[in-house]
This record gives sequence, C-alpha cells and structure tokens, in this order.
Amino acid sequence: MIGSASHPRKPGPSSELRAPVLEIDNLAVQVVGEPPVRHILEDISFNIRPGEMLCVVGESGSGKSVTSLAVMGLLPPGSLRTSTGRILVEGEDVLKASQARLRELRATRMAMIFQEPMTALNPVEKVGEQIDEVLRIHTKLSRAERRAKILEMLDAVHMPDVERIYDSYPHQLSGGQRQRVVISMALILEPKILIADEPTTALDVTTQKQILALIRELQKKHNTAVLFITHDFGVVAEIADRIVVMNKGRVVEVGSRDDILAYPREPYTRMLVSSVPSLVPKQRAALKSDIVLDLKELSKTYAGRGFFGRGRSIAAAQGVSLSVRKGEIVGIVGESGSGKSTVARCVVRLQDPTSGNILVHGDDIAKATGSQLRPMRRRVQIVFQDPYRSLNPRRRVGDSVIEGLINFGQRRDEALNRARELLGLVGLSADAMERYPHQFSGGQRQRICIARALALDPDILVADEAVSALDVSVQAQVLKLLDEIRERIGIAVLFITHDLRVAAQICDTIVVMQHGRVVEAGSAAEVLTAPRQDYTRALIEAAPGRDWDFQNFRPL
Amino acid sequence: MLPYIARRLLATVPVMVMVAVVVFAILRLTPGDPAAIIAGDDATAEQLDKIRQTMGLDKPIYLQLVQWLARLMQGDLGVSLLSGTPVLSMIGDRMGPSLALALGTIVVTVIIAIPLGIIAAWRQGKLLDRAIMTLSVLGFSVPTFVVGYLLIYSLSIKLGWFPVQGYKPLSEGFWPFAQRLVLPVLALSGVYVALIARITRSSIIEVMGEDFIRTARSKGATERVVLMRHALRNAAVPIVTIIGIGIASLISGVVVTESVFNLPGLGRLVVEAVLARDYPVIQGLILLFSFIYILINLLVDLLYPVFDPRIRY
Amino acid sequence: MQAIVNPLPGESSGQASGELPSTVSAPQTASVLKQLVGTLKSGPVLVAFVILCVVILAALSAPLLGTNDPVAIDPGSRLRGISPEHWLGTDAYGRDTYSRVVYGARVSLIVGAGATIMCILLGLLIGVVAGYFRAADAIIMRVMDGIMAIPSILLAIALVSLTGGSILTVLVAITVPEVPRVVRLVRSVILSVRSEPYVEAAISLGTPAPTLLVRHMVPNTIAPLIVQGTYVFAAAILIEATLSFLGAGLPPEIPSWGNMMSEGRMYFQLLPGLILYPGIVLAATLLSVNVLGDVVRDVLDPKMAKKS
Amino acid sequence: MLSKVKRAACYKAFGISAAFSFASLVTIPAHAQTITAVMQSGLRVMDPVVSTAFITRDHGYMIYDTLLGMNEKFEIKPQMAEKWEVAEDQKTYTFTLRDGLKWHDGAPVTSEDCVASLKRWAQQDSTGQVLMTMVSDIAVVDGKSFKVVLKEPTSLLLESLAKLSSRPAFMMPKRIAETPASESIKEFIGSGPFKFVASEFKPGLKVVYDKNKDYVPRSEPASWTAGGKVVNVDRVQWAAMPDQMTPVNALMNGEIDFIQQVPFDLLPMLENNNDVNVEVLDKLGNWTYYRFNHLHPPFNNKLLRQAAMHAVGQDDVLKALVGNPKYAKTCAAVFGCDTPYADTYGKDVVIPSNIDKAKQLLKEANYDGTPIVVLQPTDLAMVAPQPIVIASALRKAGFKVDLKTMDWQSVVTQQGNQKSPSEGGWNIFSTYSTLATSGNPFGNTTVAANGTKAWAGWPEVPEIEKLRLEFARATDETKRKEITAQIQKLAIDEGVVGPLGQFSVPAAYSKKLTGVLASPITVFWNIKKSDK
Repeated sequence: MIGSASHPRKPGPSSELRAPVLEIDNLAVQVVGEPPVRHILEDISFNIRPGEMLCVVGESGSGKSVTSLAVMGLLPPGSLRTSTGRILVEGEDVLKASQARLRELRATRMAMIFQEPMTALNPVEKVGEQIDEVLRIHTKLSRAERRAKILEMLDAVHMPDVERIYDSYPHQLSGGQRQRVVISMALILEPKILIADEPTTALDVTTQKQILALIRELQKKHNTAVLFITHDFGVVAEIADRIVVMNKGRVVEVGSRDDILAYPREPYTRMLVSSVPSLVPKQRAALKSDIVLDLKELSKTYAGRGFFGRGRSIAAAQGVSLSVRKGEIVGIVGESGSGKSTVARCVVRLQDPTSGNILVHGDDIAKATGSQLRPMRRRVQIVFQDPYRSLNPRRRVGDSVIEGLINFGQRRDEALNRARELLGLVGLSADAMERYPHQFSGGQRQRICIARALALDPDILVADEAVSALDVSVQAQVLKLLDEIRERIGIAVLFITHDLRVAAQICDTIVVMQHGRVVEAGSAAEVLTAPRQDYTRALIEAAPGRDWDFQNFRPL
Repeated sequence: MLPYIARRLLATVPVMVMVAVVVFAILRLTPGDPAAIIAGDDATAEQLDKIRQTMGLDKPIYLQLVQWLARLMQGDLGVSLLSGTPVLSMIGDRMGPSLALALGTIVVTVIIAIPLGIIAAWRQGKLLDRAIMTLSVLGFSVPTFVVGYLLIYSLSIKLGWFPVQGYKPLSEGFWPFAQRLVLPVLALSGVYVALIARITRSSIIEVMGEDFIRTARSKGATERVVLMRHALRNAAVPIVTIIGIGIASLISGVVVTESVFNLPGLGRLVVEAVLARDYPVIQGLILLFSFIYILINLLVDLLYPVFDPRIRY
Repeated sequence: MQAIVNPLPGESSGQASGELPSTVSAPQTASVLKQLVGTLKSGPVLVAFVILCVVILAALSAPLLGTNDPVAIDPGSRLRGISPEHWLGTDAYGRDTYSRVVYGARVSLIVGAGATIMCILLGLLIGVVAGYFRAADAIIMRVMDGIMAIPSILLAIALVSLTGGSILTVLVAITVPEVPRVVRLVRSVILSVRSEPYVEAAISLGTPAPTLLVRHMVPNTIAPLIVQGTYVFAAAILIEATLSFLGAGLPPEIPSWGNMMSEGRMYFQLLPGLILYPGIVLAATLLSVNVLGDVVRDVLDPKMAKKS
Repeated sequence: MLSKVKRAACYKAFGISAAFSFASLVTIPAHAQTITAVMQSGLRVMDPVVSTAFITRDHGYMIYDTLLGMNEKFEIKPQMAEKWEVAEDQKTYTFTLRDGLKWHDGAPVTSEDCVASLKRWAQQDSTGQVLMTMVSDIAVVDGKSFKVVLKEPTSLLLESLAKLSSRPAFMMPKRIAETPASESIKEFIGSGPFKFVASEFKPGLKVVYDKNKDYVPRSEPASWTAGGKVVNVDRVQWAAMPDQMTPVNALMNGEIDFIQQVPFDLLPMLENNNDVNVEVLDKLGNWTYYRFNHLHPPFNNKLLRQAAMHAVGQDDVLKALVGNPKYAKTCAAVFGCDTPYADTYGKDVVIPSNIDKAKQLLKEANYDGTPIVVLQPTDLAMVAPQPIVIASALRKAGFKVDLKTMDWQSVVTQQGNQKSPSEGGWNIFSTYSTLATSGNPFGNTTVAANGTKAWAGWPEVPEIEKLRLEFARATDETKRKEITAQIQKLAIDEGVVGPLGQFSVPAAYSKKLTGVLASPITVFWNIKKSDK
C-alpha cells in the first residue's frame, strides 16, 4: 500500500498556493542539423510546485525523457538543442545559464534518477565514493563529515549495513539497492526538484513497490517537487498528484490524477487509459482438450567452471512440471531470476535441459539432438521479447517468414503464398513481404514474428515476454491477436510474463515461479483472486494501480 | 586467483609444445645448412657431411626433435651450432637491451599516448582531435627504420645530444644507459603511440555514451572530472588489452630498432640465428618468445580486475 | 514507411525503449551507399577519397603516365637528382624513381589489399568455425595463440628462404601473423550474435548451421572487419617495408614503396628523395585509407555512429 | 675489479636491474687504449681450420701466428720460424722455431704443436690437400725443429705455409690441434700478438682481444703477414653492426675508431669528414664473378655460356656494385689484375656488354627459352647487385630469366645443390672473393674443373686439372706464368667462371689512429692511438 492511492485525492491546498519551483514555458527542442528543422518537442508548458508529484506519461516517442534532459541541461549537444521557450527553476531560466552555473544547479537545485540503476552507476567505483562525489563537488565538508552524511543518507533510503554498502561496487548490489544508491546521490543535497525518469521500470514489481514508497517518503520529508516520468498507468495511479500526458512531442492533456484517470478529455488519453489491462482475470471454462505439451520434472543447471573439479553450479530451473492443452494459454509468471525464461528456452530447445522430460504429443524432445531434433523443431515455435532484435535487419520480411517453410522443404512460391496468408492473419497487408523490418513499428514487428512462428503450423507457441516491450496500446492489440489465433487454430501457448495484468488478460492457467521452482499453479482466476501462497499474494499486492479500474475509468 | 593462474600456466604447456614442434618443423623444412655456413662458401660436399655428422644434423628429424625435447625437460637448451656457446647464456646476454628497450617503449608510449587519446576524445570532432588523429595515422605510416634514421640524423649527428648507436648496461651508470636508449625508444614508440592514442580515444568516446556519464554530469561534475575520473577508468580494459597486444607484437619492431641503433638484443639475435640457421638458438628464442607472449597475456588478464572490479578470477 | 498499410491505429514506428531519437536505423544497402556519398561533403573525407582514387588510377594506368620500365637498370646514370629525363631522379641501379613510385603503387596496393583480403577471408572462415562450433573453439584458439606467439619476422624469413622472395611469399608472411587477430574479432562477433533473438528464432525454425551462419551471423562481422581491414592494409604495407629492410622482402627488382624506402635508406643523407618520395605517397595513401575506413565504420556500425 | 664485483652485487638486489646487468661488460681502466673496430660481419665460427669465412680468418690472424708470412712483394718470409733449410734434393725441408714463442696459456711453442697443427690444417685446406699428395712425411726433429719430406720437389710447401687466405696455416697447441678436422675447436689459444678474451665474447656481436704482453715480435718492419707484429694498444674490440648506416654514423660521431669495409655509397659522408681517414688497405682487392651450372641446360651448352659472357658487361656491374670508379676497375684475369698471374685474355668477351654478339650466339645455339634461374641474395650489399645486372643483361640478349631472391645463407646452401633448376637447383649465381685468396690456381677454387667434385658450378675441363697439377710441380715462375695463362684461356673459353671486375673496399678510421697497415688482411698490430 502506497500513500493514499486507494482514495482519489485532491492536491493539497498548500502546494496550490506556493509558487512553482519548476516552470516549463513553451519549450521546443529540435534536432541539430541541416534544415528542414525537425522538432522533437514543441509547445511544452507545465509546472510543478514544491511537494508535488507530477507524473509525465506517454508512450515511446512521446518526448517525455527529452523534456527531463532539457531541464537538467543534459541534452546530447551534438544532436539536440532547445530552440524556443523557457525553463525556470526557482525563477532562473536554465536555458540561459552558463555551463558552470548549470553544474552548480545540478544536484543542489535539481537532481535526476534514471531508469537503469546498473548502467547509471559507474561500474568501477565504490558506490560510497560515487555519492561522495556530489558532496565534493558542491560542498566544503571534510572527508569525515561527508562520510557521515553519506552513511546517514544510505540509512535514510533504508539500506542495510550502510558501512558495507558504502564500500561496495554496483555489481555487488541488487537492482533495488542500486536504485536506492542513485536516489541517495540525487537527494543528498536536498534539491528542490527531483526528476525521476522511469525509475522503477527495470525493477521487479515487489522492488518497484518499495522504491515508489521510498520516493514518496523522501519527497514528503523534504517537500521536494518530483517530476516522475513513466509509461505505466499503474504507477501513475499509485503516486501522481497531477498528470501530464504527452504524445509525439506535445502535451496532450494536463490535469489532476482523478481528472485524467476518471475523466480524460482527450481521445488519446482515453485510449491510453483504457488500454491498461485489468488485473481481474476473465472467467474461462476449464479445457478438456488433449495435452500438447507436458513438462515432467524439468531441470536446468548451469555448471560453474571450476578448477580441479571444484565448481559451483546454479540451478536455473528445478523440477518444473506443467502441461499445456490444445487451445490453452498457460502463463508462467515470476520476477527476474525465477527461471521462467529458462523453462521457455528449454521447451524450444535453445537450451539443453539437464534432466526431465519435455513431451510434445507424447514424444520426448528433451534429449533429442541433431537430425532427431530438427523435425521436432517445427512443432514448437517461439516469439521473443524484443521486436527490434527478433528479425534479421538485413532480410526482407517475406524471407524471414518463409525461412522455416523453406527449411522443411516447401517450394518457394508455395511458401510465399502461405506467408501472405499468415501476414493477413496477423493483420498485415501482403506488401509487407517486400519490406525490411526497420520500416515497421514494434507492434508490427511482433506481428511479423508471430506470423513467422505460425508458418510451420507448430503445436505449441512459446511467447517469451512477447508483449513486455510494447506500449500499452499496442500491447492490447497484440494480446488480442494472440487470443484470436488461439481461438482460430487452437494452438497451445506457453506465455511467459512478469506482468500479472497481462497474464490475467490472456492466460487460462497460471504457473507462478520463484527461484527456479513452481510455487503455485492453477486456473488464472484461482491464482489471481485466491492465491494460496504468500509469494503469489505478495506479487499481486505489489502490482501498481490495482485499486483502479482503468477500463471503466473508476476506482475499484 | 592462484588456482586461476595455475590453470592458465598449465594451459600454456600445450601451446608452447605446439609452437616448439611447429618451429622445429619449419626450420628443418627451410633450405639452409648450418654446416655450409660454418664451413664457408667454398667447402666441399665431403667436408660438409663430416660437419653435419659431428653436429648430429644427419639424424632423422623426429629423432633430433625428441633429443631436443628430452634435453629441454632437463632445462638444457643446447649450444649454438656456430659458436658453441650455450643458448641459455646467449639469451641471458642479449636479454638486457631488449628488456630495456621494451620497457622504455611501453613507458614512453603510455605517457604520451594516453594523454593524447584523452585530449582527442575530449575535443572529439574538433581541430585538435583531428590533428592528433592525423598525426597518429602518420605515426602508423612511417616505417620504424625511417623514424630511426631521422632521429639519428637530427638529434645525434646534427645536435650531438645522443650517441648514434650502442648500449651500455645499467651497471655502468644510469646516464650512459639512458642516453643510449632515448633514440631507440622514441623510434620504436611511434607506431605504438599512434595505436594506443587511437584506442584510448575510441574507448573513451564509447564510454562517454554510457548512462553513468550522464549521471556524473547530472551531479554537476565538470567535463574534466567526467573524463578523467569516470571515462578513463572505464576505458582502461580495452586500453590495457591493446597495450598487451602491443607488447606481445613488439618483437618485430625490436628487430628493426636494434639493427638501426646497434643494440645487442634478442631481436637481432633471432634474425642472426635464423639467417645462420643456428637451430638450437632459434628454438630457444621461439620458446622464450612464446612464453613471454603467454605471460603478457596472463598479466593483462590479471590486470583487468584492478581496473574493473566486476572481473574476478 | 508511408506506403505501408497500417491496419492498426495508434502504432507508430517509435523506438522500443529510450526516447532519444536515434538517427540510425538498421543498415540498408541503398541507404548505406547514400550515407557514404553524403560523407564526401566533409573536406577531409573528400581529400582522402581523391587521394586514394588518384593512387589507384595511377597504379592501374602506370604505363600511360610517362613512366619508363621501372625494372630497367642503367648503372651509368645512378643516383641522379631531379632532371627532365628522370622527374624524381634515379636510384642506385639508375632506375627511374618516378616510374618506380608509380609502379610501386601497384605492388604496394596489391600487398596491402591482398593481405587484407586474405586475412579477412581466412579470419572469417576460422573465426566463424571457432565462434559457432564450441568443440572446435578451444583448439582453434590455442592454435591462434601459438601463431601469435611466433614472431612474424621469423616466419617471413623462413618463407622467403623456403620459396624465394615473391609477392605471394610476402603476402603469406604478412597474412599468417595477422589472421589470429581477425579470428578473435570474428569469433567475438559470432559469439555475441549467437544470442540475438533473430538467430535463435532461425535456430528454432530449423535453419541448418551453414545457412544460419551465412544468412544471419556473418553479415554482422562486416562493419568491424572493414575497420580491421584498414589496419591490416596499413600494417601490411609497413611490414613489407620492414621485411625489405631485413632482406626478407620482395625481390629488389620489384618496385614497391616499402622496398624503395628500404633500398633508399643508405642514401638517406645523400639523396633523401629516395626515401622521401615513396614515403610521402605511402603516408598519404595510408592516411586516406584510414580516414575512409573510419567513415565506412561510422556509417555501418550504428553503435559507434551514435556515440560520435 | 673489486669495485666491479660489489657493484654487480648491488644490482642483483634490484629485480630489473639484475636483468640489465646480464650484459654488463668488464669495465676497463679509463686510460687503457682500446681500438673499437666494426668488422664486415660478426664472428660466430671461431675455428679458422673449419671455416674459410673472412672474419674467422681475420680472427685467426689476431690470436694465432703462422710459420711463414708473406710481404707486400709476395715474398715468403719467416714468421714463427727462425729459418728453414732445404736439403740438396729439394725434397726435405727442416723448419726451426724462433726463441721466445709462447702459447697464451704460458706454455712454450714446440715443434710437436706445429706438426699437429699442420696435419689438421692440411686435412681441411684445398691447397693443403694437394700438398699432402706430395708429402711423404712430417716429423719432429727436436723440440724446436721439424721436417717435411716431399715425394718430389715443389714450391707449394712454402707457398701454402705462407698462404694469406683462406685458410692460412695457423699454429695451435697440440692438444687443440688434435681435434678432428671436421669438429670445431673449443679452446682458443694461440701464440699470436693478441689474446682472445673468452669472457667477453658475444657471438655475432663483439669480440675482445687483449694485447699479448708475452709476444716477441720479429725485428723486421711489418709488411702484410710478415715482419714484426708490434702491438701498441691494450685492447682491440671488434663489433658487428647489422645496419650499414650505423658504423658510418658512429665513426663520424667518434664512437668507434675503425670500419673495415665502408659501403661505397656512404663514402661521400666520410670523405668530407676532417676527423676520418678513408683508405684502401687491401691494395690487392677483390674480384667478383659469376658461375654457370655446367650440369644442366641451358648452360651445359658452351655456346650459351659464351653468349651470356658476351652479354654481361663489367662496367654495369661495377657501377651498380661500387659506383665510384676510384675503387673499381674492369679486369678479365681470373687470377686478378696486379697479381703475379694477371692475364688479359678474353677481355673482349667479359668486359664489354655485347648484346648483338650474344643474340647471335643465342641463335646459333638454338636457345629454347629455358628460363635461367639466377640466385639473388638480398641481405648482403657486396653480392646483391651482381645478379640484378646479370639478369638485366641476359634479358636484353634474349634469355628468359627467373631471378630468385633469398638471404645470403640460402644462396650459400643452394650453391651446392646439383639438381636441375626445375627441381630447385640454379643456373647462375654470383659472389666475390679476395685476391689474396684467389691469386693462384690453388687458392682460386673457381678454376677447379674436375666436374661434380669441383666447386659449385661443376665444370669439367680435364685440361685445366692437368695444368693445375703442373702448376703445383713447377718451381720456375716463368713456367708458372705460362701455365696460368693457359688456364686463363681455358677458363674463359669454356665459361668456367665469368669475371665481373675488380674492386677495393676502402676502410675508414679515426685520425686518432696512426700506423694503420695496408694489407690484404685487416691487421691491428702497428697501430697507435692518440688519446685526443
């Protein structure tokens, strides 16, 4: 439970009255280079008052991150620059400030935390030293004073064993801990403005929950104005005081949390909000069809390389058993490191399972190799997470789609006909065949990947986080497509996801994994509404915005 | 760490054996007859036969190989066919100049190249960057011997600052030692300065695109701090790798430099031995070189954790 | 993009993650060519391009450029300075320096390009095998280590005395020690591409290994190989000079820049032109190749281009 | 000395420094006079009986002594020998050693040592081998004298004992001289004017000789290898420098004292230098020549050998090799011009380049276009240009030429290959020799014409073999000149050897040195060095 998110909330009168700490006025950012001028941002205006949590939401390409970088004066100098407008930080226009002045302002007036806590920290420097750098740049404190202050700050972000953390390198910390370090760094000088650019997107839900709580807590404590950039309406519903919706470099709508979530004025906002999948599973009848895929005690152990026979081994999956019926979508959910992807990769035999059986219509493919394996490959196909890396950029879409068919001896013209059909099935026109992947959007590419996977008429389709990289609006469409395909051809789907909302929407059955083991399995309705295990319960509770019914624009 | 070193060293044994056998084979396939070289160019066939017999060169090649390996196991590298001097002592004699030249070159290279690379990365795309990069390509485009002659002509003959040739061991005092090393080291450094300045520049530029650089800037760090404290150390691993490769490939440059400046080092020894088909000397040297090569690779790998705490053995 | 029927509303071809607009999309043959032509607008690139074109043209049309037979000796008029008959003077055998510089372009370019092509082909073949077939990897990489441990000079001298000095010998002597580096490069690319989803997708589509390699993996090595290629090119021409210096290079009859510089070194103080003229052309050529290599790399390698 | 040991110990204490001190030299007292000389190559093979290399021979003259010497008038003079007596029948020679001769280890030189040395030398040396066929006995007479008994009278005995090059008959202690002739000696003790400093020897790099303080020079003035070998410096150090530029620069910079052979093209640099003398010390000089392979086509055809000899002109060779006409001259004589057996026969054939004549002979001989394999060494300046000029001339005449380049040592090895050129053999190679060596039919291996047993090229001209034996037996100088003239004619007509001209290589030395002797052998006695 975070803050008072469960109840619609008016912004406190105190923040209404105070002067904004950050005012963005008619900001435009353009691409550096020859004319014609291409604008990335245009006509951006909004402001934040002290103690306020302003969420900027938008899909990819909306310009929300560029806005934040412009505030910090961190636009990449060779490629982007502000062309018009003002950015006032406590009344001072940072666009007119000198580099030296900008450096002064950073970390003292405005600070920033980033999406990827791993890459945001210098990997070769101790985290304590990295926080220390802020103090060394901006204060005249002695070494001991600085250290004391840092330890205090680490304590304030609820780090255990702060002395040890001080002397740790980033890679020795967990993702959540790293983000706490980044937060310490940003807030140690109590800046007036904190810009948080998707700070929880790379984190697991349970960690996300903690970090959101922490940001809230510190904000309260120091009355910081937070500019929170996110694409996740769940998070928005949890924390926002006010919301700025952006699309294609422009502000679509600004309003209070309730205004936007409950009474969106713009169709775009409406579409966006209603696309957020519901956590409430759809009721489905239990299937009695044949079992297509049957995993029995599947285990995968990575052998650590050791000298003189001494080595550590890591069990990525241990004794995983599950089955998928014809026409069924079985979801495997879990946080990172739960082993869900390992299971998926073993099923398509991109990895060799250490033990156990993978029965496809009763045939065990777990141990097949070489020429035995090849015919079995056509029965199990996979769709990956990243649509941008799943298609060979150098090949035409048509060639990618027919690759499997050609491999299994089909004539090229027949294969091309089939490919056209398949592209139609996934909602793309036939002229897509002649084009290259980069000419398509992420969602379209994912459709192509699905068409490619279906080309071989597989018995099982494995979708490994297949919609996770997509914007919510696109995500909804792809999920719909998968469901339609299942209906039409009755394929069995093994659906890997970390997102309970997605799982709730599409899965008949849900398998929860943790630390390589199956924690709980059952129908989607059972698992999500009446979880038997604490872990499952914790996962559900951590899901942001679960108290809001986005489809119906109302709290639950 | 120790098991790692042990394993690495153990893994070098097959490589060294392979190198030794291949070199043995190459040598015996190469036309050239040490006997003819010993006897001079108007010896008769009968005289040559006798000499070959005395030196055991008439035996089948595999037998010679086995004998050589057997003696190697006892730490005996044999004696020079020509002078009869033990190979080990020849190598020992010649070690000093080469080592001094190599170490000097590494130090000078690092001192010159890394700052140049940093400056070029800092001024990326600007005039200074282009000037440095153009110079570095020029450094890569002039053969070492030409650089050597230029240095001798200008700094020794015309200005008289340095002797034109020779080597004095450190035991004869630092100045005579250093004075004779300056020009060879400068001549040899040219190529490596060019190489390492380039890699430093590109590594730093690559690191400058990382997220944590943005973090550092958002802390209010100056560009100097960003560059020196954050970028350089993260760029260290590729730089160290290239320096390692550079050292390992130093031997060809050393041969030329030692010739131009008349340094009595290993580079010259290897060429002399090859030209004279002094098999035991060549074999011993190759063994030494491959060992040094392997050792440098190991050292470079062991250095990685110093620069990057994520790497551990 | 415009021509694509977009059946679904709300889909735009934005980027998957991160909102910074990237100027680079996946490399496309046509667009690469266009971008390359575009780079010629920059002064240094244009100069480099022109220099390289001039050198290549000179090499191709050497007999038409007022040259004499570059091999014809005339000991009677040796070591002459610049004169109307000998535009750049003559060398120790009385051969025409200008003609040798022009014809030397042929040999030097053949040595540079030949070594580069051989290195890349061999490196590609071995690197792909090492990167893809894990069983072969350990053995191949140990062999490569072994080759790198043998000083190239030794190899060169051995080869020259084994087969006599010829362009082929010198090419082999230069190529063999350089191959392991290319192998390492190719191997690392192959290893990293192996885990690309589109490669894994192809595996699960039952694509046989050779097709997989040629179609999906090898094209990724092209950009880094071009950069490596410019290094090999420069190194080859320089090593050739070094080999000549040590007497293990091309036959002195054959005019190459390296050969000329090495032969001319004796006259360094007496007739500096013998080193200077081939040296200037050599440096200009290497500089050009380098500049152009960087340009091609920037265009082909989106990662580096984005950083710069 | 003590201080040096201490210092070495100090350096041992520091890791890296210890490595540098591997190559530490014995520091010699500052006032001691040392001549640093750069020789034409590095000394590696040290046995002057096993090797005929010039550097080994020069090394021999430093530490060993000979029984007889030869002066600049080609006269044979006693050196270690006090005197020799010839019996009535001209068949028994008794040699008596002079007083005061000592080996470097202090032992006196005895006639036993000399007999053993002679026997080992004669086994290996070509002249020695011919001589031995005429010797019936070599025997010790007493501690100071020994005798050589001949089967028939010959002047070859004295000539070979006074032989300048290579191999001179050097005297060694008996225990060393008993080493089999094909095996290299391992101990380097002579009775010569210099002592070899074994501890400082770096094969191929550096040889150090100390003055032999116990050496008793003869009282006559030094001339070539005869006369008093008076050493005026404490130490002579030989260095070898791989790059020809280096010694020239070093001499100009005052870092060395002496260059044995200055590359011709670098002479202008030294000739203008006020601190350096440039001088031809070996007045006899060298001759360069090329050999045909008589075993295989096309040069098993005399006409084609003739054609080639007409085609190749000495002027072009000498210009390419030497350049400066001051140091070169054309010469058709196979025993050298300015030597006792000089001859001009064949000068129209070998000196000018007569392409037309060559073409005509080529036609006559129906040359079938078989490619001519010419071996070309790339790494030795003194032999690199000849093949290029030869190839150029042959091509002009219509030969098809395959110039095969390799390092010099490969050429040396290839020479002995009797296989056909298509199987890895050769048709032509070229080299040079000193006239000190080649001045007579025995020293000159190129005129040996006993087929496959002859030196590389393997010409078979029985008449020449007959003449050579006659030469050995002839004691009368006019008779000998007649014989050598006949050999000259046959050698040219049959294409046994193709003379390419004669040249002298100047030495250069610092003006600090005085008393540098002109001699076909580079010698270091008689030289004084001023401190300034």
